[in-house]
Amino acid sequence: MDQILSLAAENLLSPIILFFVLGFAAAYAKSDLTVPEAVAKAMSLYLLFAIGFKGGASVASHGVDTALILSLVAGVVLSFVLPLVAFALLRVMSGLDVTNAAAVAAHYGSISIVTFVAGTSVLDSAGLAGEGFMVAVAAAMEAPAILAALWLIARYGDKSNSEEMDGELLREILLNGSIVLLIGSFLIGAITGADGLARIESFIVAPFQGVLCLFLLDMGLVAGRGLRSAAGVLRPGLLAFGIVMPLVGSLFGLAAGMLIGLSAGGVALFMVLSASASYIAVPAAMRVALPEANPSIYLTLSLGVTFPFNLTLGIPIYLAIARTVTGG
Amino acid sequence: MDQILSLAAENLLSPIILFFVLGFAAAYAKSDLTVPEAVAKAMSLYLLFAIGFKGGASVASHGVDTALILSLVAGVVLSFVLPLVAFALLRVMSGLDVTNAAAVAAHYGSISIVTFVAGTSVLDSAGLAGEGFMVAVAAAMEAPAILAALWLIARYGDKSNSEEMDGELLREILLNGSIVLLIGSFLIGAITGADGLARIESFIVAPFQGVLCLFLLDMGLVAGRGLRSAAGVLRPGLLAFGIVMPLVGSLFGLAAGMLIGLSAGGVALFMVLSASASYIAVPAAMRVALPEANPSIYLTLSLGVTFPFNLTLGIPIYLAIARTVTGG
Amino acid sequence: MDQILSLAAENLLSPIILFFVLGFAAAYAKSDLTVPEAVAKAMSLYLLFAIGFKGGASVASHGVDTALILSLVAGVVLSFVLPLVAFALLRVMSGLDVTNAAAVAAHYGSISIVTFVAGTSVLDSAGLAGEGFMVAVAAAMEAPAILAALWLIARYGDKSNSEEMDGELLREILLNGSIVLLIGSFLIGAITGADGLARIESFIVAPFQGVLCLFLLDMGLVAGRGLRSAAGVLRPGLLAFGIVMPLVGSLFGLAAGMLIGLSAGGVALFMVLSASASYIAVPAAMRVALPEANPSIYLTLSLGVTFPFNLTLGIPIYLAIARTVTGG
Amino acid sequence: MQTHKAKRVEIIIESMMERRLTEALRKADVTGYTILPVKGGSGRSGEWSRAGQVSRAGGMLAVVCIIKPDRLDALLEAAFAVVERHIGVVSVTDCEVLRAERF
Amino acid sequence: MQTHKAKRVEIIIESMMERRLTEALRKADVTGYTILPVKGGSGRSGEWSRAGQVSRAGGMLAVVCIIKPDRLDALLEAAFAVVERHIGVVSVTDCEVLRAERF
Amino acid sequence: MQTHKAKRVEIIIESMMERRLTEALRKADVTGYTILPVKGGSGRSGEWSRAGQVSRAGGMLAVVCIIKPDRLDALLEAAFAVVERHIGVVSVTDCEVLRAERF
Ligand SMILES: Nc1ncnc2c1ncn2[C@@H]1O[C@H](COP(=O)(O)O)[C@@H](O)[C@H]1O
Ligand SMILES: Nc1ncnc2c1ncn2[C@@H]1O[C@H](COP(=O)(O)O)[C@@H](O)[C@H]1O
Ligand SMILES: Nc1ncnc2c1ncn2[C@@H]1O[C@H](COP(=O)(O)O)[C@@H](O)[C@H]1O
Ligand code: NA
Ligand code: NA
Ligand code: NA
Repeated sequence: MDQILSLAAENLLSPIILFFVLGFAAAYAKSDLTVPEAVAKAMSLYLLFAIGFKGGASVASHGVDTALILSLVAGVVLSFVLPLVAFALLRVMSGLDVTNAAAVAAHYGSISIVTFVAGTSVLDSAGLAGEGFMVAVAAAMEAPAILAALWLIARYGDKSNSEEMDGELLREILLNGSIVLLIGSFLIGAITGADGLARIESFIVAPFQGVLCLFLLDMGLVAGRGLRSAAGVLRPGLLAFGIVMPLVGSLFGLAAGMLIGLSAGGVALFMVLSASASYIAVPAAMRVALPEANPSIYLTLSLGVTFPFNLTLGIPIYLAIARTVTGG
Repeated sequence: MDQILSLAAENLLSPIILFFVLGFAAAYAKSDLTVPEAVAKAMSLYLLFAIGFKGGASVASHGVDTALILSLVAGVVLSFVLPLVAFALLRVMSGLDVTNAAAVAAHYGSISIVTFVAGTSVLDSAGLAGEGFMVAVAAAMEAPAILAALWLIARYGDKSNSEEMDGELLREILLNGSIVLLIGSFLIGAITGADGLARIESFIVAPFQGVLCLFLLDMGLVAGRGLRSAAGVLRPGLLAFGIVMPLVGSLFGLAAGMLIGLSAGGVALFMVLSASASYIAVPAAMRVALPEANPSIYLTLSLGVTFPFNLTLGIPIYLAIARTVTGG
Repeated sequence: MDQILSLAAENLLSPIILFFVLGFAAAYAKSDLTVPEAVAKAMSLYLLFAIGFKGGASVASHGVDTALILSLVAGVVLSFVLPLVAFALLRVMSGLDVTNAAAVAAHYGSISIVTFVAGTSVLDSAGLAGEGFMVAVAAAMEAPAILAALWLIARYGDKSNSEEMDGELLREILLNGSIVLLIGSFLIGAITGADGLARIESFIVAPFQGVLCLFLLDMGLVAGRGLRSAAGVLRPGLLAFGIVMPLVGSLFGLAAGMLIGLSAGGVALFMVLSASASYIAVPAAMRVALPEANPSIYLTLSLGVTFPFNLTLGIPIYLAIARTVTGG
Repeated sequence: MQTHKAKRVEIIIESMMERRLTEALRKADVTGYTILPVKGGSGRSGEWSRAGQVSRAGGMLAVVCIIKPDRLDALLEAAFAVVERHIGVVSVTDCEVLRAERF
Repeated sequence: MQTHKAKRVEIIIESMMERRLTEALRKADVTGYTILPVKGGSGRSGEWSRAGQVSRAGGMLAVVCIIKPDRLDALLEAAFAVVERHIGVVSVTDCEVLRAERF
Repeated sequence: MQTHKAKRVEIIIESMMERRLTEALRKADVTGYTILPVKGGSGRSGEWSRAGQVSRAGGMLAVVCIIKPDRLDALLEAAFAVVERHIGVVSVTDCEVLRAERF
């Protein structure tokens, strides 16, 4: 407990969290501070590129083993299973209708890459590191949750409420830009290895934390503006879900990581991935596949509640648990 | 005098000045070289972020003292007083009507953060450094000048010509994006101190000069295009004002810095701030508060005349005076 | 031959090539991965700024000599002559009409700065370096080819099919943004020399390879999308031209470099410049000067065929030849 | 297809006035509007372009608003109160819309 | 100058639906369209802005399509099939064009 | 509110022709225009998008110009001279404006 508190306290005073808070506060105070859309996208491209490449380069130096394969499989399974858990929880806790519950569930089965990045950053500070291939697991967990949500609708919902899953939609989901860039950079990192890393290290390592600060400033602005205009949709049950679900999800990640036998860092990252909720790829897919679901609900929950929770308290909690359990 | 000349010569041949000149020349020659709006904003966010954070981190390591408080108070007072001085000078030198004179005056009471950054850069080359908190003084000087201009209108002008100062407008002025980012980064730098700085140093320190070069290239382009299309508004009296006013302003800054007992670098920066004229926050506020004032006049003066003057000759002059007077 | 193969193999597995391939594949697979226009422009500004400055700084430390002057003259001459060669080849190989053949020819007389940058990057890996002034030669070769194309139209074509060459058009061609930024940065690098370089080195040297990777990712995306939608225009004769012409061009560059007596690196770069085809400045000029020419033809050839060829096979070939011939 | 008469109002206004305009529209019970970016332009106060600009001053936006004809006057009055002392252009075109229940 | 009657159709639609819409237009033999970016807006589903956004969800586009009057119905049907279940606005205005052979 | 008849001319034109068009408009005594960015489109010369592009070739702009009806012909002639040999679309719509003295 002490450990959690001191980790959390240290975490709360790190620049990245404080910049998120700054953005959030600025949005709440109606400051006109904004980051242009193109710049936000550039930072997100940079983060995907850097984290993918570093993960691949680390795999290149550690070699491929069964843990990698098992983790990928576990990730895909979790991404299918977590939406079912989330859906059940939502139906109990919030009384959302099937369509909206399925849409929200998809977000929690998928992952948030920035939460993952923030997690690796906290691991770094704690002198730990996860397995390099966890980046690939993150990519593998992006899409299956969307299919799970569509299955939920087909099973429990009004069929007319969802686009039939055509090839076009499936391609869009599996080949969305962030998956392609993350996996592509991972593979290139794995192929070019230490040599490749040496060539671009001063681009992807040194400035990383700084870019992350600015990106979190932007996320704070967007989350703050979203919450301000959509706070109304967050009835208490939903709000509670936004905090309970990541904790529940993290336990699934814990189980997966322990079963596979990952390091303390790897287990913690699996928990972070399972606990995090998508706010880029899944919302976009939902607009096509479930247009009747209300975006204010899923975006506000994911970006306005769960993301800040994970960033501030969740990550230190997951890390402390992972350390205790693995003894690492 | 010799010292001024050699400093000025060295300054004139620094990359940042030369890139400003390149932009200016390209605009004059009607080259289609442009920096996209989003990229210009990104660089401006970066500069505010970096300079704010570094200032805060420096305060964290030097501690807060009365000089900081006094400087903030002096900055606010100067930002109120300088517009009155500018207004009087303008009425004498240029024959501008009350509305336009008040609008121009607001710009000269406020500050230009790039001029400030260029100033710190010249100090660096000269082996000097100002007090870290001067960044906070810069932020404090942004807004009061706008209120001073509105008071001038209320006192001397046609009342119907200014929006009544409603809460909305006041909030917009005090919470404009650049103030929020500058102060926010300053506070985060002050909170996270040397640790925080270590984490993002390679983002905000190493590439700083290079970004500044590209940003000044863009400012040269914008200033050059502005001057080319609005050169007509610059009657001789106005032009003279654009060079006399920064010199006058710098003396006020000199007095403030000396009274507070700042270092040579701090005094020089106070002079630079007082001498500089806003070209981001104040023009935006003027469009809302004094729509009848002609933007070509205040933008051309501030960006096309005073900014280049300060950049090339002003800063070396202020630095030389500050050194002589403080014996630093 | 062995040397070529091993160089080519090593080159093919470098991060920059692999990111180009990633972009190309993503576009072909219809992924929605995109780089915002403003970000692509920002990277292109960065590359021009960095390469221009480094070239200038290198000239500052090596001094100006007759080789520089001769190379500039040779560059201008080649840029006039290569379009005539390309035009003749096109008329023989492809049966394009005069207007389209002239438009394509202009692209091959001019140069592609990214191909040049990729070339310097391969030289670096091989422990070689070209003369710093080759950047200025690149700039000098951008525009003359456009004039050559207009002359071809006037001589062989339907005069009504080309805008008369008015002053406006000439100014646009000579002062287009990339020429101005490249030459401007070169001159500033030359003026500020080692001192200037020291100030911005960590901005233009360390992150360079990383930015280049992202830029080539974007070029892969653009080239892939272009090829997919315009593959139809590439009849076999045209396709063959897109590979034969760079080889032919490179021989002209070889001759020029040998006659002037450049180093192995310099000769290789001259070959790369002569072999490369413009895809930024010339297409833009063609839209004004030869609106009847079909942009799909020249853009697809230049960006979709010749650029990838040079990037993957061309550069290693030119380098191997240059080394063999100069004995360097 | 079945279409319904409506009005398309296009307001070209300074960026700085965006919030004031949208709030006025909301108060006039306008149910929807769309904001388009503007790159540059020219008018009595000269020529301008957004290229390379950082300040929000000197930028404009186009606000497009499709409404039922009987709401036009309320909208114009609300818009006019905001643009009155500012530079900007308001134009109204007749149009037809699908899904009239939305307006 | 000689002008010809035509229709200007403006479809404001979610970014995510762009490809589906343009493919529907192509199938309806629409010969051309132009896509304009949109910065923000407001409607029954609330207010939104692109500032700082990374996700394509929550963005819209304006597709402008000028066609011969006799092609209007085919176009509207194609467009409607795409926007039907989605948020978005379709409006049609009478216009005149130069160079009628282009449409 | 009191409105006045006017014409709204929309010219979709290649970016490279921007300066030539605006200069022609100025020469035809057009008092104002607004330039909107364009993201992509499709026409007889195929489909295009600005995403990831660096070259100004292959980009378009929309120039909107509101004028008094009696000035229409001069404007169209000026615009046509510029777009004639280039790709692009010119359309004219009837509209009503506030503040007629501005046009
Ligand atoms: N007749 C017009 N048609 C279209 N846009 C206009 C017109 N007049 C003015 N504008 C726009 O409104 C801005 C300010 O106009 P002005 O107040 O006349 O300087 C211009 O820069 C244009 O963007
Ligand atoms: N009446 C309208 N006029 C113009 N744009 C509208 C209108 N109604 C809706 N929109 C646009 O369509 C989006 C979605 O509308 P809605 O489905 O009503 O939430 C809004 O955010 C606006 O961008
Ligand atoms: N009918 C149309 N409606 C709207 N925009 C069009 C139309 N036709 C062409 N355009 C625009 O003009 C560009 C060039 O058209 P084109 O010359 O037909 O290739 C297209 O890419 C579109 O952006
Ligand atoms: Na998850
Ligand atoms: Na000042
Ligand atoms: Na060439």
